[in-house]
Amino acid sequence: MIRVQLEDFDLGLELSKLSNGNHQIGGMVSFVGLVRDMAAGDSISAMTLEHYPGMTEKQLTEIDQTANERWELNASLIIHRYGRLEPGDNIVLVACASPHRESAFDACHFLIDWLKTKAPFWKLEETRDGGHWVEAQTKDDVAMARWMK
Amino acid sequence: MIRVQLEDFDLGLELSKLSNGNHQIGGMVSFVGLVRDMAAGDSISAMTLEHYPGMTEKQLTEIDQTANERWELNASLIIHRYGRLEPGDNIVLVACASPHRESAFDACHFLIDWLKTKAPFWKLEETRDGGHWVEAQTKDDVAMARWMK
Amino acid sequence: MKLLYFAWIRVKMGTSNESVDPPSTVENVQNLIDWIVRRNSVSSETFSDLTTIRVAVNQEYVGLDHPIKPGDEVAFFPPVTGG
Amino acid sequence: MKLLYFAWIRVKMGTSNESVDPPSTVENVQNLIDWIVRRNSVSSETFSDLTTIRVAVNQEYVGLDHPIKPGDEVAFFPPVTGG
Repeated sequence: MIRVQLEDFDLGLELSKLSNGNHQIGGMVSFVGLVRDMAAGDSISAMTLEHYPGMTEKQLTEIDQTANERWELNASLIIHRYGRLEPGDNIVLVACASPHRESAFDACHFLIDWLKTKAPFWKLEETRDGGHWVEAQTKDDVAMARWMK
Repeated sequence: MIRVQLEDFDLGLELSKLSNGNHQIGGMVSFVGLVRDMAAGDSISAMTLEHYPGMTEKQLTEIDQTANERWELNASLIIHRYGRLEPGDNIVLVACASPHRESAFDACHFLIDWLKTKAPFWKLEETRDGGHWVEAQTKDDVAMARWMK
Repeated sequence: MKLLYFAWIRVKMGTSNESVDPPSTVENVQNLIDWIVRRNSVSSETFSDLTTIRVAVNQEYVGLDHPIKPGDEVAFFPPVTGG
Repeated sequence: MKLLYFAWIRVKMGTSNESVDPPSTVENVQNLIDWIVRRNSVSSETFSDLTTIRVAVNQEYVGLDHPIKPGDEVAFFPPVTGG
């Protein structure tokens, strides 16, 4: 399941809904991305996440489907926020439940790596000297490339 | 931090205490292991986790320290339960917070892989034909070997 | 045809979207960009380095040789930085 | 010296722990096992296949050649299956 939303999410509640008393689940892996105070040396007061409504949902749904085709999952979840976020705020939650821990780890890792290079979000950081658009990082492409086969 | 306990844990609460408003955290990865209904074909009604009080805490502390030496972590947590558990119950929680997602993923994965081969716990499964001790799996040794260097 | 701009492309273009009606000789994304940049200096500056720009047609990533037709939604944006 | 047994080893031995006072010729883990199994058939059956048994001295994993001394806590258990 995927969700794109302005408001924060309740991690405990979301993970509890994901496992949902399913006794086939052996392991559940989650990743939460948070706004860091320091990115590339500047002190960040806040950031604004812009996205492409419509395409975002489409891309996240495709990524989620791909993960469910590649791994044996009982359930999966992607929640991505947009709008203005401050240091310490949640940005994204990715979680996968599987009968086996390796599948849960790999699928969760895959989802965040792919999301980072495919989901149409852009970060505008507010710094002391104004705002600047975060540049895409080569290491994210490298991270995604691992999952190509 | 490590904890060995009879009672259940509140995943949302534990993860919230782990991130604890630390603005240096960029990513937090968690793994939860749950009792599956089906292991190796038999229908499990429950299992009992026996452990070695004292050595368990010592081993978990060592594993946790090793992870903190190998990766840049803001915080890490291992909670392992013992006693009688039923399908769907939580067994173990491992969580790592780091400035970078790769470190959080690797450290969390490392912790559960090492714990599986080093922490002195033994599972006694109750099945229709009585109880049997779960046998250690070669694949767990293989999973741990990945982290040797 | 609807054009969408995001992030610094939106800022440089001074708008998040516009409706255009390019001539029928504009058959693919490359043709469309060539047609856009000929309109004014803001457009030509924005699209001066295509390596920094990604394109989606009808919300799917495409290459410069992807065909376009009236009614398409064509979006231009920098490499994504979410997550 | 305190001996601890866990899981099926505890069940087979019929106890979770015992205090023993082996002779001074028992200098390492292998000597201790040899001394234990000579005591009775239950012990010799339990320790018949050492590949299925792990040993910890004072709560640290050790090999069969690890030295032991009075006051040590020596634990025998199968490969672990937690997590």
